[in-house]
Amino acid sequence: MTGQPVLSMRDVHKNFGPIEVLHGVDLDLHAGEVLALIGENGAGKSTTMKCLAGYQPPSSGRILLDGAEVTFGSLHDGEEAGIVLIHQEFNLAEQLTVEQNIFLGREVLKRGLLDKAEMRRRSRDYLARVKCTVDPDTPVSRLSNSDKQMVEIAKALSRDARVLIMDEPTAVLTNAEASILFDQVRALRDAGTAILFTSHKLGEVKDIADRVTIMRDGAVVHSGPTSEMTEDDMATAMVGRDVSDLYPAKPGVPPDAPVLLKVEGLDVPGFASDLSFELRQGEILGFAGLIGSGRTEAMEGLCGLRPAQADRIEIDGQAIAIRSPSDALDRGLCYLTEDRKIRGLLLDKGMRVNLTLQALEKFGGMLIDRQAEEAALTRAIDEFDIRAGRRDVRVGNLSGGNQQKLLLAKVMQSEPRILIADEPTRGIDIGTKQQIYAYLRKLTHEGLAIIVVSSEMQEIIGLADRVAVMRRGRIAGMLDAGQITEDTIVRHAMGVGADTSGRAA
Amino acid sequence: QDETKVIGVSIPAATHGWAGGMNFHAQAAVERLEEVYPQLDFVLSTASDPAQQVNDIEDMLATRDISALVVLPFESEPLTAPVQAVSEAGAWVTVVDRGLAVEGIDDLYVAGDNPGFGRVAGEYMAEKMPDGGNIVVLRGIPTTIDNERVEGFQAAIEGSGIEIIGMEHGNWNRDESFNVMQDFLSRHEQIDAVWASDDDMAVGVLAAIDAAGRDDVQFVLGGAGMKEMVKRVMDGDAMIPADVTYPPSMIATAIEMTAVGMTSTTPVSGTFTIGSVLITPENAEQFYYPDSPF
Amino acid sequence: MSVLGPIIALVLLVIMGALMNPNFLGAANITNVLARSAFIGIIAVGMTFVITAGGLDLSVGSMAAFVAALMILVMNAALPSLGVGVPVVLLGMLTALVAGLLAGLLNGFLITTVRIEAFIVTLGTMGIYRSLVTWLADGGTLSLNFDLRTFYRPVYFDGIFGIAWPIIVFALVVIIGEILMSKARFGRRCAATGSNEQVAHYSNVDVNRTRLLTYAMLGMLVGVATIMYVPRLGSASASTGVLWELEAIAAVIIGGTVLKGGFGRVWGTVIGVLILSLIDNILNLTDLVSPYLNGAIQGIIIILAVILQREAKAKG
Amino acid sequence: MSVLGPIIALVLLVIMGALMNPNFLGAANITNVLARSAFIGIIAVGMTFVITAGGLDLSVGSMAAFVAALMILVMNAALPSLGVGVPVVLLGMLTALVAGLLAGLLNGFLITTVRIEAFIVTLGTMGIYRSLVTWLADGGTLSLNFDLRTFYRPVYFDGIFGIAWPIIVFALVVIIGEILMSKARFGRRCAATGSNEQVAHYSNVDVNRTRLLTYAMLGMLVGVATIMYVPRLGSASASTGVLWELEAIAAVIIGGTVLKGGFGRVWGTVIGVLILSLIDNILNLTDLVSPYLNGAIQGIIIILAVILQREAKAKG
Ligand SMILES: Nc1ncnc2c1ncn2[C@@H]1O[C@H](COP(=O)(O)OP(=O)(O)OP(=O)(O)O)[C@@H](O)[C@H]1O
Ligand SMILES: Nc1ncnc2c1ncn2[C@@H]1O[C@H](COP(=O)(O)OP(=O)(O)OP(=O)(O)O)[C@@H](O)[C@H]1O
Ligand SMILES: [Mg+2]
Ligand SMILES: [Mg+2]
Repeated sequence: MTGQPVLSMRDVHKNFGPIEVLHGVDLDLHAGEVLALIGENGAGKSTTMKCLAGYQPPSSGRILLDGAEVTFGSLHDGEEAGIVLIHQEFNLAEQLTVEQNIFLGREVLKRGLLDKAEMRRRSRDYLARVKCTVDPDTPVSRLSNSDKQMVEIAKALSRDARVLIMDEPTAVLTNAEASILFDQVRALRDAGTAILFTSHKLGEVKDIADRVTIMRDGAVVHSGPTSEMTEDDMATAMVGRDVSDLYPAKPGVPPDAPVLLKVEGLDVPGFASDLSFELRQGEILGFAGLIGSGRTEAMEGLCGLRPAQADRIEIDGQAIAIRSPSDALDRGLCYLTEDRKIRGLLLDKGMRVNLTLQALEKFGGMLIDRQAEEAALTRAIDEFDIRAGRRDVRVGNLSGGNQQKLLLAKVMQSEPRILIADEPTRGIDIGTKQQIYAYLRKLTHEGLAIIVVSSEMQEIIGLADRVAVMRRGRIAGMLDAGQITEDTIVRHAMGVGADTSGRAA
Repeated sequence: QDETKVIGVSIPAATHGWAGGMNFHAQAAVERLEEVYPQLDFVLSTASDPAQQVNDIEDMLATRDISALVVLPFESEPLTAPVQAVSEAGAWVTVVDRGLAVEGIDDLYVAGDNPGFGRVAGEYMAEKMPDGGNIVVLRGIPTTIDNERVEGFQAAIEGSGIEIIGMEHGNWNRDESFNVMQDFLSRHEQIDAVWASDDDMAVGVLAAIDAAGRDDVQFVLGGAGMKEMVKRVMDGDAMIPADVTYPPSMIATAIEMTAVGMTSTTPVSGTFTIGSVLITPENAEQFYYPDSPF
Repeated sequence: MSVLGPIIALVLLVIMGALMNPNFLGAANITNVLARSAFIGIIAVGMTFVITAGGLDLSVGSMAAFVAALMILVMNAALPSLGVGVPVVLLGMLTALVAGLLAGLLNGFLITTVRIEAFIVTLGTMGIYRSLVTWLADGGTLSLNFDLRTFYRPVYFDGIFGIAWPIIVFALVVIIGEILMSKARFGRRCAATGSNEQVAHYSNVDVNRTRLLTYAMLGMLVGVATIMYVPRLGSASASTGVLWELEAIAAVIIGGTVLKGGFGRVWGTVIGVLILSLIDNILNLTDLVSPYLNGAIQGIIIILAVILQREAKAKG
Repeated sequence: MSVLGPIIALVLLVIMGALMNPNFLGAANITNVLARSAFIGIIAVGMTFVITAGGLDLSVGSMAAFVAALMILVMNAALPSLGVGVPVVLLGMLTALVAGLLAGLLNGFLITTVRIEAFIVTLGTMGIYRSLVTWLADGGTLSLNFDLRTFYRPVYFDGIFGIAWPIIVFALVVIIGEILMSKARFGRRCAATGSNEQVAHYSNVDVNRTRLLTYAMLGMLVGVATIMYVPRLGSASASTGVLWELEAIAAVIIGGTVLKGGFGRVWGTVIGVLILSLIDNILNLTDLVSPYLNGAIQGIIIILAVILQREAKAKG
């Protein structure tokens, strides 16, 4: 690597109250280079990035821009210096439109008034660069998560950054979308932009990053060229142990296992229609499909979270009607949302309140048994390895992955017999992923039945006993154990019959 | 005369006891007169602030073609110009209670006497407490009316040895007067009498005195002639030995005179002052209207 | 939000009062202030739940007037058949509770089921109740039959162990409210609803039901407040309860509840109510300033009380 | 939020009015209604920005009274030296604008810099201005010198091309407001601030400055409204502008702006204001009901107007 770094940090410490989360971090970003920052959940990656971009002042240490020390008095200074950060959590104003968000804070004017036509045109351009087709006039609240992420990226592109920092940009993207993003990243890199990103998908890191920096517990433990490390090396360096066998063994579901859930003709108006499937005790059924294929809405409809009808729904062989989430919960049917920030957690509250909210009946009678709650929290922290600085931390201040673990713990409080987990490992580090997969498999041994909705192909393949592939709101194929391969899944998802080999229409 | 004439009546809304009584009398008069004079139509509107009253009057002029307006101005100043406009449009104008800021707009003025109201009350106090004493005063909503009354009262007790040891706004409201009186009682060891300046406020004051179990207060003087208070005067209640009139029925008088003016050739213009008189056990009977809501 | 803030403001006010007037700390004055805080206080406890769950209710003042009017009408009407005695008073109390409950349910229904902005619904019902009272009272004042009033009076003025009934009832409402808010499921669900409606929905909280319950509860507490209010002066008119809604909301917010919902505390509200009552009381006990300026002093103290909270928070 | 909703409600009201009274659509009545809507309307335009940016202002009514009082005092005081004429009127207008601006800045400062809840700040200043007016007027009414009033009157009652001045000014304010809201940077930044303060901050929007500006602008518009108001009534008292704040907020929300911030539309507010004015006007056109029930009719129509929006939205 040649020349002096564009942006670097030296011996940066960061405290939140009495707790220090960064212990002297050094980092260098070079022009025309992609640096990956990886590490376990809560290692301090997001915090490092925020310090670099001027969103949070370091408690001590120096930030150097072109070799000269800078103190970012405000975000504006960071932006002026050409540093752009895409946050791990969405940073879009929900009520505003896509175009309004992209140009927020730097609107284009013509004769003192907004030049909406121009901004719309440019929004469309930026979106086109990431192959996103949403209309710039759509309010962001109506976008799917992946579209939101693409809008974030378009927004960052519009900034013409010298330094582009992306905090887990691909967590909500499919592989296809991620590769579109990486095309842009390469183009930017070749144009001389310095790029820093994090990801828990080590394959991507291997693919795109020139160098990799590994953090553990708020300190850098390794830094070097990507070419010198395998994915397993990275995982081992992050977690401190070997994680090569990521997925647990599939023992297979006995054919006489009782059917726990039977769905016939489920319709979720506008999103999914005519879904029928069965779920057996001890089974993990994967739901694959492209983003926007309606998996989430179908599951929400099934669990009474949004309007839906069905010809017949049976649990334990008994026909039931599910009109509200509590109808579902009463039967032991529980849904883990894919969207932890908007639908999953009360970010202003603490962990205890979040943990027990869904299953309050289980904690005391009319009055809540505080002791039982605390005990449950202790258990959850232990079982799901939630790393929070303090027990009473505001959940919004937890690291993204730890929020996800808390969400999982929260759902498990209601002791479901049928668990529908939508993108259960979004933002989770590889070590914890392994634990969560093992945990899900353990649940099936205990007699649960599980549906896993996931956009991560490897996860579906590695975990599921059977796979339903959805396309445009319908089940396009149901794959048995022997048929689960990347190829068949993709073909069903794209609308190409499993036995033909033509291209997608 | 075969043509129907419209008489507009614009009064403040019933936001306190006296205004409530006035509203009642206005409606009763309108109902009664509509029967008596089939050729008359009435428009009654109530306003909760001066600006709204101006709106009402504008609407009457623009859409109801009123031939006469009976108005009890919320405040004199803001209503002067709009009422003048009505008069200039050729309609008959009757002003009630509060005079306008400019002379000569009204064809008929049925006047209450606010300074007189305070004076009568003050004179009674002075007479009842020849050796002077400590009194507290509850004032109404801060308005010119209230100022005139209080000034009249203060002028009348001047030199009588009566000292006002506390004065707060009870805003012509029972609850607020109750609170204010409770606090006056906590604050002052010896209160000889209370000028509540209004019968609604007197109700609150009496309840507070009662609850405190204090016997230093010899009497409470209200005002306006609320039927319950008149009754107590009539019955010789020592706490309410007298009352001062300020009859809300003056609005009815005004409406009726206007109606007569509209339908006959009887001359009704001029100024009729409805003075404030002292109600005592001797004359209470003639002020007692058990059917009125006030 | 600081725990100490509102308490400090309250203590400062008490000290100020005590310095200005020796009778301030007398039993009589304390009883007066507490008893008259009871109406707004009871209502403000209900308002705490409504606001915590992300709602608002502007109609409580006129609702109180309306409930009081109904109560008086019913009691007067039943008097000939029931005679002066406990039954007629109980009937009146029942009327107040049921009327309050229904009025609260109406607000809640329009807000949760018809889905109209709470501000608009309660602004509307505020106008409706207020003018119904004027109409019921024919513009004047509705008064309880005199004998009945004498019989009912002790409910405001008497008490047990020297503590007046309104204070006892207020204390009970506060204790139950505090438990509901901080220890019971209901409070948790209110806070979740106000904090993030979607998350609450996905966490099996029946958001509409929770909101509806807060309005119903507030309505019923308006009924309770009215039960205490009517025996005091035995009357109701269009001027009853004017601006109670603003006072109640102000008390809730001074107490540290967040106006946009998601966090509420009942004990804070109580302190807010006491602060507001004490300001009035102190202003009446002294004549520092022209009474015309009372409103200004109130305004300044309210703002200062909240600044004090911020400071205490910044330090604490 | 539907585009058609509030318009439908308005059209229905107009049809109702026209059916009830033939003079309803006459030039005189239309001029009256529009001209008197101007005060609340001008204020409500400013309120739209405040609410869109996530704020609230309860003080505008008493601020208007206070500004009017100051304006009258200044003009009366300057009269002897300046004489009746344009200079004195201009001085008065300047006073109103400056006083309004300062009052707005004070609110904004306390809210954005001292960081006190907007509800509390403006409740406080509401009390403060209201009682300052009472004090300035010595409990009574402050009146503009009579000659001066005659000279100033045309500012309310005359106009050009047969359109009254208040209507012209109102229209200008609305046009500028609409452009600011939907075509200028400022409107976007208000919406972003109200939608998600943190996102706005991260996107380089100076959240505090944006908020402060909305309050300052509202204050100045209160000044503008007062300039139109004083020539109409020529006086100010404690009862000037009572409840204007509620009316302005109601108009904003009826017009489709979201009370919790993030979305606002100025033209909607105009329709809201007109709906509210028309309700009053129509109640005066007929005598369908006892005037005691006016408030109830108003309340019902406000709720219905908003329900209508929901329905139109559900369909559209
Ligand atoms: N504002 C804050 N207040 C208190 N603690 C914080 C705050 N922000 C972050 N933390 C703590 O700092 C630690 C590091 O968090 P950070 O978000 O940097 O982790 P991360 O490496 O990005 O993890 P993940 O992979 O889960 O996103 C965590 O323990 C987190 O709880
Ligand atoms: N709140 C919403 N309002 C309107 N449309 C929405 C909303 N949320 C999502 N959609 C749209 O619904 C469609 C399906 O949503 P979604 O992307 O969640 O499906 P999915 O199959 O679950 O995919 P994934 O879970 O991988 O994102 C998408 O076209 C999306 O744009
Ligand atoms: Mg992170
Ligand atoms: Mg999904």
